[in-house]
Amino acid sequence: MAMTPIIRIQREDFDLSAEIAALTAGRSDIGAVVSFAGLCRDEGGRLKALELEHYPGMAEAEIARVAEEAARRWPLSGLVAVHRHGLVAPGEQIVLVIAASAHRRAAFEAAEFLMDYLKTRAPFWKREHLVDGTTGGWVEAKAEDDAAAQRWD
Amino acid sequence: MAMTPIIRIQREDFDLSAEIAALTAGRSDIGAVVSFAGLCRDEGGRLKALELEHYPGMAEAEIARVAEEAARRWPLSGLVAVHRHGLVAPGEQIVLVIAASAHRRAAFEAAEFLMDYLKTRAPFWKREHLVDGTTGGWVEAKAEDDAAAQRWD
Amino acid sequence: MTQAPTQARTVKLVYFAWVRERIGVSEETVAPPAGTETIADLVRWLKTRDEGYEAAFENEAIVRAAIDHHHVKPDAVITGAREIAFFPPMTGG
Amino acid sequence: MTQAPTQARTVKLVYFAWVRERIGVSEETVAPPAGTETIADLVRWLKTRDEGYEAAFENEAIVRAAIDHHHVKPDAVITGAREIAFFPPMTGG
Repeated sequence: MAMTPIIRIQREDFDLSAEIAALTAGRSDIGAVVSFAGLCRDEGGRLKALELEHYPGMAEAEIARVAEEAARRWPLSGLVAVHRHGLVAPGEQIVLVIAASAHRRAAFEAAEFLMDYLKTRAPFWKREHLVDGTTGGWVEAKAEDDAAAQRWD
Repeated sequence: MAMTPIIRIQREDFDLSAEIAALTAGRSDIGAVVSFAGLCRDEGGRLKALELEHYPGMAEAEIARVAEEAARRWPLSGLVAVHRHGLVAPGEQIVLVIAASAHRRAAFEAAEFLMDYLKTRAPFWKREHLVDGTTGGWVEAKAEDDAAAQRWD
Repeated sequence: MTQAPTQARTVKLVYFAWVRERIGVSEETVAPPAGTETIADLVRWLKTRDEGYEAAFENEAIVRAAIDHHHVKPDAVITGAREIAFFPPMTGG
Repeated sequence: MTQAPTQARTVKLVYFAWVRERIGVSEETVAPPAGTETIADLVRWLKTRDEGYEAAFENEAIVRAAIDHHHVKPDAVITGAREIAFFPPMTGG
């Protein structure tokens, strides 16, 4: 596998165009670039921010394992996964996945696979901070996310 | 359907980040933005450029019909389709699709649906211009593209 | 009583990609003979015009048609059409 | 012959999200008793320590574990582990 996935856990925001440019610069064998950006919703005006806790070290390692699995399954030219931690306000970006390939199907599938697995396997936890000034509860895991990940088994 | 798809056929390149920003600006109900960028490959160094011919009027109308169908099938917050015509060099962008939704599954599926249908229904034709200075043939339609579109029937 | 003069029905045709190249023009207005009801009828008549049309519609099954910017099948009725297009399978995206 | 002194086996534990909140610390080094072979054994022992642990592992089936940054099941053997983590189901992405 010549392709080395780019994986970062960071507090700062990310720039989708810059990440894609880094992936495709100087190449003319890439036919398809699929990106996913996960944004913070305000949940109908209830939410002031999401707090993202993560397990440093394991977060990177687990995403790297998922990325390697994606690279084994699909012929990819490039793969990026960036996940923020700390406080994220509604409208802001939380997570980014980019998959590049010669053909679109591989890029779409790899990006969706990476997101489904990242949701259920990467050690991140969300807590809600509410507009009324209180700290809400920890977001509960969704059965539909487990089901989404199991599609790929 | 409050959502109005943005559809453009143009000779100029497009800016993915600007398109996403226009879609998400001032909103906090969007949780997922999936983008697809189709790039021109050099086909192992053989290709100097792709020439894209289209049917003005029908191209816009057909993509609009596909976009409306996507909006009927998935709860979308926004949809963008931009397709270039004219000469495109290897490494350059040809087509862009963006789908935004509250949840990632809808955004992924709508973007892939739009691309699959755009490939088989939008009146565009590619011709190869070769590095050796000759004009190659018209690109032949692929059975796999028809199969991809038929998945959604 | 005098018979109303037969008004030749005309329609604009547009061609794309290798269909356009084989026919040699990108658009034209034609007056198909009476009895030309469907896309298939129109193609049959066009093929009699010269060898360019014959080459373009050599494999009729592969050439696609649109009436007024909508994809149609060979049995589509052309009555009332303002613009009929013929083109190869699409390869955009 | 003298018997070798029993060296207490110690392991670093780390906790996240509401598991961390209920236990009250984010990490600690503990010396589980002899016979603590698996994650399930370790959880059983931790629950005896105080009501914070008991609350954290109230529903054992829901708490996830990792050994040295790898997800593991309750029957995973902890021998040789440098760092064991406990946390709720993940909600990133």
